[in-house]
Amino acid sequence: MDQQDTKPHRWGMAIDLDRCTGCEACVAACHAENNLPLSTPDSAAKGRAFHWIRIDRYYEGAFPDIKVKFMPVLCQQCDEAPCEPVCPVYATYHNAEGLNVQVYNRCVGTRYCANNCPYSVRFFNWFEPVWPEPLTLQLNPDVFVRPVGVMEKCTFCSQRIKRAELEAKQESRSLRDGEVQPACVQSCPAEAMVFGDLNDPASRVSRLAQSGRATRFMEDLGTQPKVFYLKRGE
Amino acid sequence: MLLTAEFLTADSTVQAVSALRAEGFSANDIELFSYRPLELPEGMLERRSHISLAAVLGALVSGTLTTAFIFFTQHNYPLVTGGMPLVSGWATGVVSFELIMAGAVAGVVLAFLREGRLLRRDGAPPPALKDDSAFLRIECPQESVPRVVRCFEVAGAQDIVEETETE
Amino acid sequence: MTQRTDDFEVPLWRLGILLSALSVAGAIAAVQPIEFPHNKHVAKGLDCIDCHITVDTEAAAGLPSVRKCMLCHSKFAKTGPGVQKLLVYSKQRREVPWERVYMFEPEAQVKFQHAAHIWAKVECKTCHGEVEKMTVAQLAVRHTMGRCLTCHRERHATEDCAACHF
Amino acid sequence: MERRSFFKIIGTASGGMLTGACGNKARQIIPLLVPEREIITGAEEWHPSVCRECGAGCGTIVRVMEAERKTRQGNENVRERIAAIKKIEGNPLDPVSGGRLCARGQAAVQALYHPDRIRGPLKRVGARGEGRFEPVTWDSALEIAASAVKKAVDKDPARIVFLTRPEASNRSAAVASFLRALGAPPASTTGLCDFEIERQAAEVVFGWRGLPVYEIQDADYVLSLGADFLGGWVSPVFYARRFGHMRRGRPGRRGQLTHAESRFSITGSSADRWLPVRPGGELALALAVGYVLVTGNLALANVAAGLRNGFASVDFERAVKISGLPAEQLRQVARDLGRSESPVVMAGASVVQSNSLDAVIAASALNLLLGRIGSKGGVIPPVEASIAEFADSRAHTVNLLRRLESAELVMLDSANPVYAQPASAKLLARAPAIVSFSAFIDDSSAYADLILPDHASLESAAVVVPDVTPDRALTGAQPFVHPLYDTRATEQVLAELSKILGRALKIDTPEDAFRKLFAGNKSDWSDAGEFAKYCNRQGGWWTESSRSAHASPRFELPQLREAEFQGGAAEFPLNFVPYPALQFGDGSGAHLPWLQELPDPASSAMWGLPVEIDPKTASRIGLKNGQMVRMISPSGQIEAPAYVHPAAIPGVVSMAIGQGHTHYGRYASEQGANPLTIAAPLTDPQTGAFAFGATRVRIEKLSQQDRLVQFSAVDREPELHRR
Amino acid sequence: MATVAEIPDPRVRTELWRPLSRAGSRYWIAVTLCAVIVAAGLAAWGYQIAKGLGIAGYRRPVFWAFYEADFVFWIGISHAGTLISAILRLTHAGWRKPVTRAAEAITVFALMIGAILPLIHLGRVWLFYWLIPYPNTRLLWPNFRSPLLWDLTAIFTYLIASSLYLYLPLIPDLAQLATRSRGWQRNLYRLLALKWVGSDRQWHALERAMKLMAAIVLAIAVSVHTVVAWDFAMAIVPMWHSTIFGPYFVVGAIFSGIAALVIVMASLRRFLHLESYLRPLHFDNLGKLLLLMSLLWIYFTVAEHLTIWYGKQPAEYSVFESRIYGDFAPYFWSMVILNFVVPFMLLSIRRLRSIRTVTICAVTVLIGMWIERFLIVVNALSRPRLASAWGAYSPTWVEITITAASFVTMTLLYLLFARLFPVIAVWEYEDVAHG
Repeated sequence: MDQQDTKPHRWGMAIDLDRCTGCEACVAACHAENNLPLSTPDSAAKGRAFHWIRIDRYYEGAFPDIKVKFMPVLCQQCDEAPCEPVCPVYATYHNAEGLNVQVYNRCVGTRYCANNCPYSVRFFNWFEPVWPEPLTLQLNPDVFVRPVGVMEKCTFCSQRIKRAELEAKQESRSLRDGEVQPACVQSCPAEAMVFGDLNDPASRVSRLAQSGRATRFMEDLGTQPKVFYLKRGE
Repeated sequence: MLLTAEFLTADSTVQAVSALRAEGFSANDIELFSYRPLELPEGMLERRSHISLAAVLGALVSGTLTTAFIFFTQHNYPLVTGGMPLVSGWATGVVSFELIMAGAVAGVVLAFLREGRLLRRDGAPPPALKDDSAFLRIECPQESVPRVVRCFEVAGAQDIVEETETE
Repeated sequence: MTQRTDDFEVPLWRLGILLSALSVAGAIAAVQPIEFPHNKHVAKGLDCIDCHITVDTEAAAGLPSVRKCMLCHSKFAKTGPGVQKLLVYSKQRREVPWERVYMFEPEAQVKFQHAAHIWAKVECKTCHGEVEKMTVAQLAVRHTMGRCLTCHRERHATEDCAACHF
Repeated sequence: MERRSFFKIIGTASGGMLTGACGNKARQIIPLLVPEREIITGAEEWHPSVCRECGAGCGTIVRVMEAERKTRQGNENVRERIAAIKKIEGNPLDPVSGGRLCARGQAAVQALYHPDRIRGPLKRVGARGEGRFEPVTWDSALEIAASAVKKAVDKDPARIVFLTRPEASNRSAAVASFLRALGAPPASTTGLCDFEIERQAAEVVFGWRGLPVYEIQDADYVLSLGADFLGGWVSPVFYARRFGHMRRGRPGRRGQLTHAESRFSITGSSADRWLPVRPGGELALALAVGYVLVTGNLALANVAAGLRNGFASVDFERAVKISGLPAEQLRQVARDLGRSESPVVMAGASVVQSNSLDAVIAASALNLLLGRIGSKGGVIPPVEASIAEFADSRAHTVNLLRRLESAELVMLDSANPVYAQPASAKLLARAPAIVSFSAFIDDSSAYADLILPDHASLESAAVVVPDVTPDRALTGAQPFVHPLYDTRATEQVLAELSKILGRALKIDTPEDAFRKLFAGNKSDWSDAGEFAKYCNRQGGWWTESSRSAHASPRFELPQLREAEFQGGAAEFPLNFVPYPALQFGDGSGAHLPWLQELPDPASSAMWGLPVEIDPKTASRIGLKNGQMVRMISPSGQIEAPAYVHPAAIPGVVSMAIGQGHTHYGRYASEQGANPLTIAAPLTDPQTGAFAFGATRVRIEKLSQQDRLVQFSAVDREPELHRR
Repeated sequence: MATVAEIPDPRVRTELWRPLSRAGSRYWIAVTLCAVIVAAGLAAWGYQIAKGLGIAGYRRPVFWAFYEADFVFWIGISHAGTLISAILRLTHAGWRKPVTRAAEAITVFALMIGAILPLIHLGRVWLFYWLIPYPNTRLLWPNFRSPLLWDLTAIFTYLIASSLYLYLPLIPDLAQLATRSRGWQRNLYRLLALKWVGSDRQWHALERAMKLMAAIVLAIAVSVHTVVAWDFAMAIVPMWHSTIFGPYFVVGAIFSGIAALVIVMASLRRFLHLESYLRPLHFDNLGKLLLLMSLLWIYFTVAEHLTIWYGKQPAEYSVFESRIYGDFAPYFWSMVILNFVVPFMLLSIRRLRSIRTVTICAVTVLIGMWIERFLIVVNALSRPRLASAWGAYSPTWVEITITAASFVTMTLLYLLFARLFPVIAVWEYEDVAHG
């Protein structure tokens, strides 16, 4: 049993746009894992649907040789996150493991962080979420149901990271690469998404991050996102 | 001995004051009561005022307090901010500026209240003000009373009242 | 039978506890349906983990089901007022409605990991007081964030908000 | 401090008296039952299961944790700690899902805890199609059902119609034996999304029984002709995984994908080159490519002469005109096919046209030309079923409307004919007796006289032979969650019915199915019982299996012909292409809220599907994105919001199938429009499959305001930069 | 040099103090009406707390809308009071005398309303005390790097400074009033007048204090509205993150402040019959100031929009385009007309500048400035960088009720103030009776 790893993890993700088919299995998996509130036709029309990860479409060219690029967008857990300095109560901050944590019970709901996020990946609980009985039985006990008036966003499934870390600690070993997988990465049929520790150069995500095809979304804003998109095509 | 005289016009008051000053009475023995601020020629009744000093003092005090407060919270008040810096340069600047200004305002107001003796007023009760007249009061030893009375009459005082200080 | 948070409506008196919790309130004796004597059981050689079985594996410490109590109480120690009540519950196949003594407010959204603390060799009494001397468990130690943090600081444990609120 | 306490503070503060911990209001303590089996709070268990949402039969693992449920026992509110399913994920050991799952698989958990699930047997009170029922007990329900079946058997067993899903499982075996016991014809499907055309074509071209397996992960050039394999054709997760591997799985090699479909589908958007073929032009395209292969001697030398002459005699010019693609593009595709090392042609009909069978046959034949049968990266035969009995009992498509006309008794098991072929609604209304085993009151079971509700798929035992699997597979699941309501598994109900009718019926549990498998491999297990336990724990049994890759072509190439369309070109100028949406399939997934609010892969629309129109047609009738339009076809008209799809083929209007249910739970009822209502009731002659793509429509603009709810609509960007 | 000899006729004092003694029935009708609307606003807020922010029109990506626009608007209005009275006091402008107290009163009341609005826009307002750095057992602290907390400190300081700036010159008046009123008003005035006896020492101290306070309040006022502007400028939202937001907001603040002042002066003049005290001269000067600020405002607006139009950065340009050509165009162009074209037409020609026209311009400017704040907040948010997250916002009755209630609260506070305290400082006025 190797001794426990000393260097803290720095979680990151690589999404291979050449593999992504835009089938939105990740969107459904995220709903299943993180107790996202159900939207209704009315609340969706008012722009209040919750999708912590969404697939953006960028069309290039015109019919007949038109192409579309699918772009899964989720919280990029930026190292220089614009949403962190503006929160007046430290409800969102950057923890040692490189995650941009949203502390639900600390948030007072000024929503400044959502304005400042260039990726528009933050969602606000305008109402108390409600699930008609017996759908509440499906709620994941590892994840808190956010009350009304609180901001929420993708957490890289911090509950799965926490559970894996506790298991590794119990067996006093370090986390293996690929042992922790957020719900979206786990469910992606085309295996386009890879999650891992960027501090560990041997991990698959680090190798993909250094590959020639890797770029980062709106990197010029200086947010230093931690999701690497691998270019589509040759 | 306290002498109070009532004057109907601003000029007579000014004449009386200049006469008293000519007689060599010091400025802080003389006090003028009126419903409206009377403009006196320069140096006639100069009142040393420390309000601007108080303002600067207030600003300095609140400035040091704020920075001390910030360093105290930064270093030994163990705050849980998830490793985020508690304070950054610019933000401290803005917040300190505001609190310094608050300190200055506090300084000014406190100095005003103290100098105007608006909170605690000892000594003889002020004369009952009338709408359109001013009262001049002077505190002088017994022997110089006649000289003061003469100055008042020359300036045209209406009625002069003598009181003994009731300590 | 541990968490009954979802049906725990916020009545006025609970709010009173909430406020008095902020003040230095003495130990509030929780009124339990059965006067369970911890001291007697410990005296018999039982250890905490024998009834709270999942304390070293899961986040929740777990409370024994009435079935476990009946393992012994159906064979010996069948007398005594408490045991009679226990038999009633067991016959109706109903769990004993234990009153929660230690609880973080639901709004605090704290995920307390018993297991992690047991692995870190934290004694039960640091947080729950001398339960083996008590009959019914009393609120001996007020679980405030300040107390948790100071202890975490002493032992150089994590201060990451996501450690408890995630 | 919580919001309600804030109000209380204001209340009490104004009341002046904040008393703290006194006035111990008697809190009503709800008793808690002792759970049957030990459930540890916070611990998670993973149980293998199988996903029944579509025919693919992906193996899944299900996360079970503790949850608390309030029920009434007698006259008392009682709480019980039950094992509840929290999430479904792919079973890493299963060759079909490989640990992955599509959106429908993930959302299946909502079907288990759906608020509108039927909670006990129901008897119809209102008129047919109204959907008003009253609860009855199981005994009386079974009595009524038995009498209905007896009456139908006495009259004419041949006129009993049993509609079920196209699946080879222990249930299909039970249904088959039940119908055999009654002397009734075998079960059939609704004819929508059951891929009968692909099966028939494989039979004709290769002589294989079942769907061919395309080894695209080893291919370096894939031409998919009409098969939207990434978007809901046959086995989306299986082919998506292989597509991912084809693209970036092999260091240094990147497979090319060319997709030909009459719509910019998901496969079209992931392809390197999309061939916008005219609706019904797939046959022409296949024959044209075959012609170029043969005449440009790119095909294999030892191709059967009949086949070679067949392709050689194709009228290339006319084929090019019918396909609507430039000739040079067809030649280029043929050249790529000929020159690439391991090409493969995936033939399918996601959108069924009247000539789809011929098109699939011609496209499959291209594989013969290129000699790709059984070779690496080519097409391999379907593995012979692990349990023959299951495979034989698979329901086949037969002309639904003709069968229903003379139906004496209609039995519905997870089939929704009224939605799949709306024309069948009239026939159902006339049917003497209808019994439904559906778990929800959907469009068809609203017509049923009696509903004997089935368990939710996650509550019932299931053993499934997946449609498309590389090795011999049998995926199974033990029930590991207590049924929530007073429902019974359909197999068990059929067994009880047959018992009442005096005919014994043997139902296979997963245990028995795995024991049958044991015969095949005695090697490393001592007895069948232990082997079955192992399979149950694993979630199924999968073995490598070699198989004879010979193909005995005994067919002659179909003639080039255009597809017929209902509606004249003058009065109905636009082609109408309804297509099975990835998230709703044939409409059976519409009742799940997660799928309703899932942004549609094509238009990112939520809670309602738009009709996709190309920018030129839209601007011609002055239509802006999101406005309501009415589509009129010879068979009816529907209204839906318009989505100006930048990549739609001019003159071809497409709409996803899934919305427009009259009854299907609170999330799907009266939501959106069902495109199949205006699809012409044409069927494919040989297979009886519903040719829902063979319709022409006319479009009228309705309202001005934007009624389309899109989550992330990007097509506005081009307008932005025009200025 | 005014001499005490020409004791001004008692009419001046009686007229200025007439509203304090009795209040007509029309006054009470107005007060109750305003109170009803304010109650409606509070009820709407209560309903929003109970139900959640969803009942307002907020959505993703427009997370800030009416309440934040109102907040900037009311903090803007508050600047006119102090700025004008402070500047005029520092420059010894004679004509300021009757204007200062009314202006200071506007400041204090507008600030009160402006300070409540951030509470209304909070998602969980019952936890607002977490924004205040109070020592707590949980060792938690507000994040002073957030512009929202700069707002908190700035508005807190500004509220205290401007209330004191209003209160100090009130003391002499209250001392005189104490002798002339009866009952509870007497006790109130005596309490507030502290130990004022009219000694020249006190006059001298008051004079010195007000001079210094004017300078400090001026500095605070400018800093407050810059900080409010930095709420937006610090964010990297396109068309928020621009360097001229600080001065642009300060100019906007003075501009809308003067307009508010003109409206208040006009209404005081009409309802309290202060025609002889608020003479056309005052309105003429205020009109000139309004024109000056209008020009400054259009200068800043053009500066901002021209640079964005010329640069054509895609992110900024999409917001610009929606503002100039797109769905926000009607608001933008009506704003430009209301804020620049109307004042410029009416005020630049001397002959046209009368009390009526200045008031009309003031009303249009106020409306225009509210639209400007609404545009800045909502337009930039509705077009974030990613086109996939664009979204159109539309208010609901809750926001409209609360915005209306904020205007009516201002009138209600002003009605009560005019009833309790003299709107024009008697001692200040007589000091220059013939100036």
